[in-house]
Amino acid sequence: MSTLTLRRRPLVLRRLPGLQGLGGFLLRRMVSAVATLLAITVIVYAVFYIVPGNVAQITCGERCSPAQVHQVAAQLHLDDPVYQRYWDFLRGIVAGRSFSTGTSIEHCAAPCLGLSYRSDQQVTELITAKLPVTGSLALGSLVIYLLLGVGTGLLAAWRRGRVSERLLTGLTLAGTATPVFVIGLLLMIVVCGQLQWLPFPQYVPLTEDPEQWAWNLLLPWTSLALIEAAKYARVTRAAILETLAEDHVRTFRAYGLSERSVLGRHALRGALAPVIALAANDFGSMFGGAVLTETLFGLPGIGQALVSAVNVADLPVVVGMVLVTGFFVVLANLVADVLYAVADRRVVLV
Amino acid sequence: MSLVEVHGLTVEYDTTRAVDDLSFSLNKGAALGLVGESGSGKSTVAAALLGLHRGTGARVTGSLLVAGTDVQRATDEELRGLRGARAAMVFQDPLSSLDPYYAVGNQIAEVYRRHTRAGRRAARERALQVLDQVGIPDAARRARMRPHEFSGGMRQRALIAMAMACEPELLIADEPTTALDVTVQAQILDLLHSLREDTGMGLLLVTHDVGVAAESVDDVLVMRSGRAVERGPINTVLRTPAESYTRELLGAVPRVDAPTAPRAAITGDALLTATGLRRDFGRGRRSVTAVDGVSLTLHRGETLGIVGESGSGKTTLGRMLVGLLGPTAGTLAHGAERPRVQMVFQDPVASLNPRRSIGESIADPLRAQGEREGARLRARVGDLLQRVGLDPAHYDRYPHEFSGGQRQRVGIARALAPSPDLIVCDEPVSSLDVTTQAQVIALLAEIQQDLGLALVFIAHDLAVVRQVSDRVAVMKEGSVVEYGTVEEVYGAPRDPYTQRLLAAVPTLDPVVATERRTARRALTPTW
Amino acid sequence: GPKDKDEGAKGTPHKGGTLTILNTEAQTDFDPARLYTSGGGNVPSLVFRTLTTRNRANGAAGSKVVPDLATDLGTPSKNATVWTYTLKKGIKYEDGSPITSADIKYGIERSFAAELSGGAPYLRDWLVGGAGYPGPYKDKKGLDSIETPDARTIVFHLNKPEGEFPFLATQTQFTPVPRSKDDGTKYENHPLSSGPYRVISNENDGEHLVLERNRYWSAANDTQRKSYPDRIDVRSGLDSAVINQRLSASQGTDAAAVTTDTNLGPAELAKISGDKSLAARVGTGHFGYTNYLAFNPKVKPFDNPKVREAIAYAIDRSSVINAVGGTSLAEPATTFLPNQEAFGYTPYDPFPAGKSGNPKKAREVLAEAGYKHGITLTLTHANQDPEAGPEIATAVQDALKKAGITVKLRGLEINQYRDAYKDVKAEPGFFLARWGADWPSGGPFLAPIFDGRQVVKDGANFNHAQLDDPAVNKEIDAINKLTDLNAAAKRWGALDKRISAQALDVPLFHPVYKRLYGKDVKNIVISNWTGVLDVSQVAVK
Amino acid sequence: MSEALLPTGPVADELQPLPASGGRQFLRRLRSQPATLVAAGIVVLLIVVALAAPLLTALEGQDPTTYHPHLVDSARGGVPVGPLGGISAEHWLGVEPQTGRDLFARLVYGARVSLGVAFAATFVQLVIGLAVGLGAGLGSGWLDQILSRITDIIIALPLMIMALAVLAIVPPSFPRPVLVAVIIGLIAWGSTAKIVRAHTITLKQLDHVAAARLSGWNTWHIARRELLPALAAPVITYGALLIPLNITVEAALSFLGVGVKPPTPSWGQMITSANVWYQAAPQYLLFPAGALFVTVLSMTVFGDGIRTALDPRAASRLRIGTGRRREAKA
Ligand SMILES: Nc1ncnc2c1ncn2[C@@H]1O[C@H](COP(=O)(O)OP(=O)(O)OP(=O)(O)O)[C@@H](O)[C@H]1O
Ligand SMILES: Nc1ncnc2c1ncn2[C@@H]1O[C@H](COP(=O)(O)OP(=O)(O)OP(=O)(O)O)[C@@H](O)[C@H]1O
Ligand SMILES: [Mg+2]
Ligand SMILES: [Mg+2]
Repeated sequence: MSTLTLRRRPLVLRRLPGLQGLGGFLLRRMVSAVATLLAITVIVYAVFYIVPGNVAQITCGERCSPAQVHQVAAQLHLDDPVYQRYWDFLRGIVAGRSFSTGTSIEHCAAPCLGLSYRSDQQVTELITAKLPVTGSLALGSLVIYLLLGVGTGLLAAWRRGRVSERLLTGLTLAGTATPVFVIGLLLMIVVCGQLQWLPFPQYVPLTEDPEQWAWNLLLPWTSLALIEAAKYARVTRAAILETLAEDHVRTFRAYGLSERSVLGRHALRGALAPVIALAANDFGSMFGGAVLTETLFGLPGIGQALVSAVNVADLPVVVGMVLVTGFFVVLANLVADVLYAVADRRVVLV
Repeated sequence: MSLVEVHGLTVEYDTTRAVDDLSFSLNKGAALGLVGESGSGKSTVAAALLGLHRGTGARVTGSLLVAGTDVQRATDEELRGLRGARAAMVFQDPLSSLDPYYAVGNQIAEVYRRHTRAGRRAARERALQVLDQVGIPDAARRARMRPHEFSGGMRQRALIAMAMACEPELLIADEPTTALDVTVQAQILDLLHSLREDTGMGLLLVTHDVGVAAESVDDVLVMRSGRAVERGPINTVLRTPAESYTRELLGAVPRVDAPTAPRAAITGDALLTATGLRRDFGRGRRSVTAVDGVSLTLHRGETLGIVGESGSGKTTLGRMLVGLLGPTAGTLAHGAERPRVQMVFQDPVASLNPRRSIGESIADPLRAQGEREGARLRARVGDLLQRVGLDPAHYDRYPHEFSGGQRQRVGIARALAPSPDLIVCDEPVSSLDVTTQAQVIALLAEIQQDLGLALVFIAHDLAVVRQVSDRVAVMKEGSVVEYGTVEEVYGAPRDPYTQRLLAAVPTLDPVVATERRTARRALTPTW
Repeated sequence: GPKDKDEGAKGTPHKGGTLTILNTEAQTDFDPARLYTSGGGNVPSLVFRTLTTRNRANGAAGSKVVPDLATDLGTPSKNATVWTYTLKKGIKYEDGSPITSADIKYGIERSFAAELSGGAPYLRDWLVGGAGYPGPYKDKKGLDSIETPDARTIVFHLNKPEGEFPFLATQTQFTPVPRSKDDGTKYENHPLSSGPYRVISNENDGEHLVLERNRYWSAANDTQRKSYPDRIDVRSGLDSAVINQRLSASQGTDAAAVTTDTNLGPAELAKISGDKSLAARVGTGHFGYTNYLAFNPKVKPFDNPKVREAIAYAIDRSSVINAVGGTSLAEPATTFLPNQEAFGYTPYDPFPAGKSGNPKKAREVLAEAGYKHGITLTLTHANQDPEAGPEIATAVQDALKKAGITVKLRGLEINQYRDAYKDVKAEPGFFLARWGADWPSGGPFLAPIFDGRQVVKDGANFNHAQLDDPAVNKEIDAINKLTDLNAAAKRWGALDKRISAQALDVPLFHPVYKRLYGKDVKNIVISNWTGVLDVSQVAVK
Repeated sequence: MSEALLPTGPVADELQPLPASGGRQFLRRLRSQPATLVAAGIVVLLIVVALAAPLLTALEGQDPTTYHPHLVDSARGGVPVGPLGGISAEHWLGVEPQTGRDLFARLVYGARVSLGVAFAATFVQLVIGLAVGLGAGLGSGWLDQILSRITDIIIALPLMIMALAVLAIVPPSFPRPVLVAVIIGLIAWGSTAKIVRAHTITLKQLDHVAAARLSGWNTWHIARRELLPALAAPVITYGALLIPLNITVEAALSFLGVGVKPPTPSWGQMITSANVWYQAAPQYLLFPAGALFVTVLSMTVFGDGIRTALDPRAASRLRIGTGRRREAKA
């Protein structure tokens, strides 16, 4: 740009009147979120309807007679046409449903996601039981990988171009490049088995014993964090470098601020918005995504339950859980957008 | 003793020598203007004064003495002590020069605390004080706002406030008004003037706009390619320039008061008639009416100038005229035949596809019309290139190999390619240097003469519009507030807004500038 | 396994402490009606007592059936179609109320309810009127074929002679359930205990189960269960590698931990074999189980017995055994019946393949079958299943290659695999299969696989060969009449040998169970019935 | 993230449209980053190794499926006989426990599958993401709405679960590596679409696109001639970052038992089964895990490098700052 002076003008910024439209934005997003979730249930219902696996036979046991299998199928309403079953499912969410336990009638209050074919438990109860586990896992690892990732990113931005930065980048990438079941198992063997620093993870509810809760989850958190941190380090570093290239950073340098406060106060602040958005996104998807970690560490969370429900073709559980995880992803995306706008007030929500 | 003493300053970036053996000095309390074309090294000099090149890979030689600090030899810590405290800088772009994430008051306080041992509260008070000083009304409330809640002019005031916070001996202002509208520009220049009167600080004003310098400084230094061309008191340099380059530069500056060549009366028939054009953006509470009830008629062979400040709806109107935007309300009628319309875009960088050779870009509309034959296309594009003063052999070159002015010519050639009846030029010269600007304007006039097409010439610069137009429409907040021939609008403006605009245009005569400054105070509110 | 009989016997067992059980699979459906166990199961047997039970003894002695709630193994009628049992005196539930024969009858009846499906098929097949009975929720009248003339007597009327009825009576369906306490599908959360432990909590369908001592259980009328620990904590959902890691580290509560479902894998075995102290904490057991290659002779070219024989000659058992973990985790099988006396094991090898296959002989036989230049076959297996998975399939593939048999693998998702091989219409011609005993006897081993009357046309079929040989059917009936189990065993062995001549399957191996236990665990008992350490016997103090 | 979902949203902020400068500057900037060049070299080497797998194994004289029962100790769980997991002149990297299959052969054949699956999956993701993102960015209000909602749905569906389901539906005769690639591609294109849409919306506001419209071209032509070339850069860059991610996704699917099927080796599958052998036969885990690590590392460095080289501000960025010692180079 050596031969021209760009007359830049406040075009974009003038178009952004801030957060005033939050209510309308939320309303619109709610509607689209409901539509998205509805579509998800249809897809999951359809897909898992086609998936092979004779639920009645699995439930009844492998050596049940055809007649018994038939009875079980009737009991589980498997003989109803799909649309009927889907309709009942939807109605259950809005109005609740009733089920027979054999000796009495059990009411499953709205929002009722149905009963598990396998365990006769209400899917909503099942989810409420598992959600704290997955939530704890997601939340704790979020904190660790944010600290780890943003810290590394900041350090990498500071030491950009030097050997120490390359080393840091390599180290975080080592985490990304190793599947969680390898990192997790090795960590467990070393930290719990040989060094005996931590107990072998076992879920203890937060409400029961906060200290044990954290102590037991520390390892799963760390394993997940090691895998995620690299991404955050990269985003943070890129965003900081981006901000460093911006004019306002030049202003503060020209006003005598030290490199440290420029980086720590101004550049980092500018990098936070994308990091927050990414974190909210990951937080959401972790509700449906931490299958491997949960399996490895024996944490009875949503991911693990979902995989085993898929294995036994337990449709109500699968649909219910995908719905809930989808809900969290959608919610997290929404929160991400709002946070993004809060972090960077220049952004308007549309 | 002088405030700034520069000797043999040379700054080299890895491939370019931006400043070449430059020497000058500035006395305490004096004001020096640094003028020159884009790329002449003005900003580089300004940055060098604060040692901002340190550690960036640029090679700086020569001696620099600023407010008692030897910038070349100072330690990093000493340098930081100079920056912002004894010598403060105001940057060109007020929009991006403040941190968007922190309240304006806090940013000023942060700088103040960096240089004084002031406590949090004292720093905040100082911030309010300087904000008040630069004329921000209701400073206590505004100080808590973030930059994006400020208008452009207010932001520039805030930046000046930040500069004033530590009562520097030297203020370096690098194009402080380039990004602002004329009326706001006038206010900022007035502010700088009064601050200087009040505090007695020295001012180094960097600008490519000679008019701006004329309004604000005592001495001027004209630069070209990193070297000083001419230096002297502003009156002398402007009235009797010693160097031919300075004369050239001054000659190219369009003036609102210069005599214009008489233009032929409009004879053509009506091409387009717009009635009650209106365009809204967005929905609901946040909707903006960019253009509101504009009616005008375009005749074959005439030039309609559209002026107005940023955001007044000029581009939106232009885009509606060519059909890139549909109007929300109103009609656009044409004569018997639908006129062929084209557009020359404001930004010569974005208006050409960087991945295609300029020849292909120019041939694009022809291809769209169904012309596929390679040789014929090439010949026609060659003609067009020649027409706009480029070498036909440049067909296969890419946009980045051209200067801004050349790119704008390519844009004009592309607009001409399908032989349009009307070309809407959206700020075709606002990003160009005065010299290039003059060339492009001449080119457009010539083409219009030869081909007899209608032009809509959009600009924020009143002088430029006056030079090229037959008729002028002045826009404000989406509406046309004044519409008439050049003589009517410029000679006897009826609308107070037009009057204000005209009063804000910088003049090249420092004496007139002073008079106008007084007049402005009567005409406008404080800001 | 008797060789490591006295490993866990170091130190005398004492009462007290908490036994932790670390498992992969949750103890789902903890309802006696819904459980499908062999001999009453391991954890279930701590809570549910049955009419009879397995003998809690090491090795072969553990294959015997012994009385539990009943005073003896039952009195059969002359042709073994009516079985009468008398309950012991003073047996009580966890709430102190007495256990009656009516409760046992009700417990069996409710296992017929569709809501409580899951158990073994024998009651349905054997009891008079069992096939059509919908359970007590739909049919309040109950099953006439079970009589309870008084509170301590219960009489079963069977369709046909069944000399092995005492074995059946070990299954959890014979657990007493008082009608007043039955709340259908919810019963599993708090089943009424008749055993030494009662359920304190059952989280998420058996994911975490806590058992504590049942005050009303008395060792005086239960000779089998030891009940040393005060408390038993069953945790599941753990990765198998993690379980073994925890057991070998044996720290904290893991020192008093065992697993009831996780074997040592080959890698762990390789590591443990070099560590004396760890090796001392491995329990080895044999369960009546056979992994084999199954044929469907209705599918070409498996209709040709020579093709099947060629495969039997070509098979390389040592590489198959390596695939499942080597010689310490599996023993080569040439007989369909498990290599245990209780099953009537009679050694034979109709198509000797040696340790690593006899490709030469296989080629000859194949040539006789008309495939001089080799043949291409498809082997169906499950995608993820340690016993019918790709590991074994590829080993088979590699072995048959040497005999000129090209094997294409067709891996199915586990549900698809199960659906396919049990459906006579979709049954593949050649696939991996396995069979385990519901109790240690030839009956439940051979009958479902080779009894012509058990070919199920529109449901789950296990008679892969769809064999309907009148002679075989007749012999099965004849043996079922015997109430002398030793005599029966001999004839099951002979029948096995006779069927094997038809090459309807190729036995591959009998698995061996190796399991680690924590360093504080004492009194290790591993019977041949279950092949795994019996949690009712262990002590942690 | 290797766990389940691919990065979404803000990654877009990392990417910039191709600068106006041509390929020459790009190459110059690329060349000025030695790390990127080394990474590129490794990537090329990996591809060559994968392509030349039959050749390499022929050189070694082994193949990836033949069992060598005598090379493993059956009594000790099938641990390879000999030091270092049976490394010898015949078996360059030793043999696999339990089967005795040649590890080197499995590793290089595994590279084929792992890289092939990752490349193909990335390709599918990019193609769908491009189509949907372009459609949403360019289309009228309702088309944008529909496509954006579909994108939301895709992002909200748990990858692993859908993969489990779809893999169970498709007949087993369908070639598994292709299937795995297609499934990853089909389920995980959401983030690509979002990025492409964002870029398209920015790009379509550029004046040269408006100029094309004024010239009379239709939307399709504009998408093809004006937008696609500009999108190529961010998309390729993003793709370079997706590839390593997809390798780990395949590994994760293998862990759940739905990756490619034996005896076809893949790194993911090897790592999964080697996971427990870390003590008894460490080289069994080390080689595939090391290969995966090197691949991911070099792919990421390479992707980052491309991005930096494509970013016109990268060059000027080096010039900003008051860092003392560092002297920037061109
Ligand atoms: N960071 C840099 N790296 C390389 N070259 C640079 C850099 N900054 C400026 N230049 C070059 O140095 C020369 C002088 O630039 P400078 O910004 O000082 O000009 P200017 O007179 O302020 O122009 P303008 O009016 O456009 O602001 C130009 O050729 C420019 O391209
Ligand atoms: N695409 C759009 N969406 C929303 N608002 C818009 C859009 N385009 C223009 N506006 C708004 O319409 C008004 C007029 O804009 P327009 O670009 O026409 O002004 P202008 O006079 O050309 O300004 P400038 O001199 O800065 O180019 C402004 O308030 C602007 O924010
Ligand atoms: Mg400048
Ligand atoms: Mg405009």
